[in-house]
Amino acid sequence: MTVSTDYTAQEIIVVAGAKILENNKIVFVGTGLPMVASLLAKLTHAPGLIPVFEAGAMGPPLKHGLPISVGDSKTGTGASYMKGLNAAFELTQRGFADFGFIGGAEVDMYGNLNSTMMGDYPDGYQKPKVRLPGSGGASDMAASCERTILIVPHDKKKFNEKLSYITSPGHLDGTPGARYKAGMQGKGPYRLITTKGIFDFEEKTKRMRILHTFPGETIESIQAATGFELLVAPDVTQFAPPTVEEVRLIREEVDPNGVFVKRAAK
Amino acid sequence: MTVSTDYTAQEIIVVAGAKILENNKIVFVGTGLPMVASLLAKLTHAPGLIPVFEAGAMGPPLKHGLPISVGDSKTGTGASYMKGLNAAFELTQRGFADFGFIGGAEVDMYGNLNSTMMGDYPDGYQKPKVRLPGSGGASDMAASCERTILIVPHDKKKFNEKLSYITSPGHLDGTPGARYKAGMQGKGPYRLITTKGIFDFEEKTKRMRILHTFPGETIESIQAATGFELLVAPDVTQFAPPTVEEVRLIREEVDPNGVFVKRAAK
Amino acid sequence: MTLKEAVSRFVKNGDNVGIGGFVNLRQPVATVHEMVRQGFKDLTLSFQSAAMAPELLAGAMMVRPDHCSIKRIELAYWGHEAYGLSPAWRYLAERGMIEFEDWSNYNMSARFKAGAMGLPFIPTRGPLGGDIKNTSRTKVIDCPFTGRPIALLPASNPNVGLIHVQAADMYGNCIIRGTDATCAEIAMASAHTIVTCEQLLSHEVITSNPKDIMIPFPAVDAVIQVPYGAYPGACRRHYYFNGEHIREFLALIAPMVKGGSSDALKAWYDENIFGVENFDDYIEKFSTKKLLADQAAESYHCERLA
Amino acid sequence: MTLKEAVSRFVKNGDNVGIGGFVNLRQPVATVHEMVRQGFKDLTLSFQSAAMAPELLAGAMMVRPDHCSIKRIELAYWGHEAYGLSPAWRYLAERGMIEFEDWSNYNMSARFKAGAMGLPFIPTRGPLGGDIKNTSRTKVIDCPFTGRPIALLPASNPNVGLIHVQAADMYGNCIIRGTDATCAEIAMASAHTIVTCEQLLSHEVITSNPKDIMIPFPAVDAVIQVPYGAYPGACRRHYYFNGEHIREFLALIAPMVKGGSSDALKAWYDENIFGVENFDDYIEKFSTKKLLADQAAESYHCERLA
Repeated sequence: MTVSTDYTAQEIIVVAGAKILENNKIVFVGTGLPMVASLLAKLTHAPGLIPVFEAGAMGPPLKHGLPISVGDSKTGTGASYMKGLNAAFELTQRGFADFGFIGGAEVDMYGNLNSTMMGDYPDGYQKPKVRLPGSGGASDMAASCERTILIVPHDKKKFNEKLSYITSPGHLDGTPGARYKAGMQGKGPYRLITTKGIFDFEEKTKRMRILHTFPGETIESIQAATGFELLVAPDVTQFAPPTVEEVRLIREEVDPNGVFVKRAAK
Repeated sequence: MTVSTDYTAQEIIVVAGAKILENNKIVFVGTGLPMVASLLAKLTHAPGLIPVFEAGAMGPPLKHGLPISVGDSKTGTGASYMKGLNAAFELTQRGFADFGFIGGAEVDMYGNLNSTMMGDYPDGYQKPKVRLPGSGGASDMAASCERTILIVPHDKKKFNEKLSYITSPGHLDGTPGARYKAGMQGKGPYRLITTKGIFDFEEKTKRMRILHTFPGETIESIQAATGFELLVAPDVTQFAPPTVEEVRLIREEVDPNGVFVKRAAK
Repeated sequence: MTLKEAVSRFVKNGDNVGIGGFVNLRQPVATVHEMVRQGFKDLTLSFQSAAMAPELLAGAMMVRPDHCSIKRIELAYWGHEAYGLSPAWRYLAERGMIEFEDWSNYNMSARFKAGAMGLPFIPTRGPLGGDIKNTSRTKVIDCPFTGRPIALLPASNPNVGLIHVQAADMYGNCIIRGTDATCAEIAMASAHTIVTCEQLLSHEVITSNPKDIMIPFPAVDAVIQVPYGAYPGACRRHYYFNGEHIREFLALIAPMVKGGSSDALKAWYDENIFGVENFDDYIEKFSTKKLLADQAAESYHCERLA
Repeated sequence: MTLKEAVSRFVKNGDNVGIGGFVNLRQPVATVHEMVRQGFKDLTLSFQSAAMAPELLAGAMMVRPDHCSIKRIELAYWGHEAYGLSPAWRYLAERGMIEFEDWSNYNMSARFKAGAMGLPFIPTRGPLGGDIKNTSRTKVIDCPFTGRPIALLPASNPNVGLIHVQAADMYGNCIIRGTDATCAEIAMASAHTIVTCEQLLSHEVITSNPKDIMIPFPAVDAVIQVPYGAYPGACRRHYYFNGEHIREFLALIAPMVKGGSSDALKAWYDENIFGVENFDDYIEKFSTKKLLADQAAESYHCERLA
């Protein structure tokens, strides 16, 4: 398969996200790039992937294309279930979601995410430096899905030792059983996809670990763009660049209007 | 209106029950005679009565006649809401039911009802002398409806100082605010209809009080059939016997098959 | 998968069995017949209001205790409304042959709902005031927000849920007509769920109006088409109660409450359950006239073209 | 009752207002326009994820603080998904102009559900682990059944709920197509509920399939037919998002986050809300071609004959 030479940072994230998803699994899909990645997965190796959208729909075939919103009418047509938010989250809290696919504006080494505020916490909570949209359903997915897949654009200012606010808990402080002790369910962050590579969380310490570098990046370049010390997997490999066909699918079939994947060339 | 001369004990209960119901109110209807009384009310003075059946239906026109069960398909046709048991009881717990209409096998002077067991409680709970069907939804109606209407056939063995088991709480021990203190909602038992008369619960003491005697009964005859001391309202009147038309409605339109109202003449 | 295989695979001795439907509406009668045929030991039954399903299981225990036994019941109501009390309930309870835990309809429905929601408990007001809170595992706490008493009920998560619905696809997406009763909650709460349905249809038809789907496929382990699967109980859009048959069955058990013989009841089980291969053979014993009359009654008051 | 009368009667200064829909789906846009026209003081807004409804209310506060003011927001998410962040949210929050309490989508939905159920609180797992439990009124307790931590969230019972639905009858029985979002819960939880609907139909039609009714009449105080009442948001079976218009409106607010002028935004309110009599006049400003295109887009992916 021919390798693409003009894929964008968002496009490689989407391809990586799609590849991590497994066929016939239930994935609770957050808005934005997770929706794009899930649709790409359905069109490629995982036609039986079962997306859940927090507004209520489970398992739509998505044959009318990419939803603009997780409450989009496109998520409803042909769905196997469609009640409302409570039903979607109850199903997740019950343990039916294999994956949760979420983003955040800031991440720490244990995969905790912030999508609430930047600034001085707790004193400045009511007058943040930058007010972000808020949790949406991300913190619920974080607390109840079996495994979560995180997407955060790689940027030293966003990869911090200490978050301004923990919106969506990951491995908390990394101590053994921390999630269980806090009352949560599921194994927590499974993979993190950034603009520079793919990461997992090392079994014992639950610390972020480089697994694959994206083309053009090295362990060193990634560490240099990260505000804490990264672990390095014993067998770090380069993630294959998207193929021409994958990029075509994204641009022509998955997100032809550039709703979430911007059109600017890399 | 001509007075009936051959009405039965069940028929006067049904007429009394119907008359207590008010037009355009929401009544949570237990199985059996409450269903018959509610349908009679709808066919006479309360066409806008809104029955709720615990299996899920609210506000059906009941134009196909008397349901055999509160889960009967007849309750569903034309209903304004029909989810399931949780939805019906949540609506009640939220405070939407003006009346709850329930029966029991045993009652005390505070309108507490037993429909669980006869025998030695608590020691004999797991091996009762007579095992009754159980609460069904009665205890939920008792805890959450604004006012409850009780039906208990009058019998000295069923009107006791102390119940074998309190299934559906009424005014508890009659102390001021007892229901509120226990965490319940609503004003509790409003009327009791028996085979001998109609009773309310005196404002201060919450004790059962004779309000109307049925034809052929006196305050004395009723007291004699009751296992505790009854209060007597200052203006006890005789309840008018059912009219020929009311009895005809019951026998020909409301319960033509004698599902709940037995056909034996008085 | 056949119903025989589903019961053999998913119902184990000692299981807590959640029973769907409400009184004699959409009770999982066919599945219960199959359980009796295969035998069961030490079951716990969990339901809000049930009728023929526990009656058939308990009746089997009364005639063949070596083959069928119930250990415990968590319930709100066991009876048949217009068709009378449950004689099997009286028989077993008054002889101290089973443990039981009384709840209300809302209590049991809310307990299944807590289980369906993945929660360990749910608050309700229902059991406050009376004795249910004293004879059950209810915990009454002072609400941390209002200071007033509120009851916490433990979730019910049966090992297996038994549900009968109008229509489903092969994946287990279920459409329920008329009241849902507490079927979706039981299916979601249970570790396994066996669904019988009147109609098994294509995924495309079942999902043509997604909001009609009351139980989604991840909650279901086996789907078997069994027409009349809730009979002699009722099933909206399909058939109304066969009250005569229910009364006749109860009349076989009733004498045993007062010490009468089990012969007639035993003969019923031998003829209708042990003596047949499957539920279709049992339905075959009814006259077509009667089956059509019960369909006609339902279609009359359901007011819907087939 | 007109929408003008309903807003005047049921929305009071200082009220906690529950907002239905989800992000830009079925937001009560027409009702919000009317609220802005009439003015409001010291509102608390409660919602899970909302977009145009709070944006229009907040924008009004930014241009006419004397006429419109929000005091507090209880929310999970305020933004427009594909159409971008909410500039009004940033403007008000970063300047410390309003109080707020962060929750998650499930937290807020569950809080409305508790309110709808008549309960003072509901347990959930959602806020455990992170900071939401620290900045909200969440109480974490040890579950009395399992011993593990569980969060209790206080019920939300707004003074008035604002809901837009596809169809209703004059009594307030509402049919919702596509996701219910959390609309039924908000309607049931609120002391009063104002419903706007695309279609106002006879009671007989609305109740022809009772299971389609998602909000029953006792939960509703006013029903007003307002076609396009959620526009430029989407409404299943009726119209898809008008993203262009949403983006244009956000672009008028965005410069103010960085201290820019309010003139353009003020002009928008003067033209589209203060300068018109009612929502129909606002919809009249859109070209028929665009309205029909948004209908066509919805009917294409909704796959249903009108």
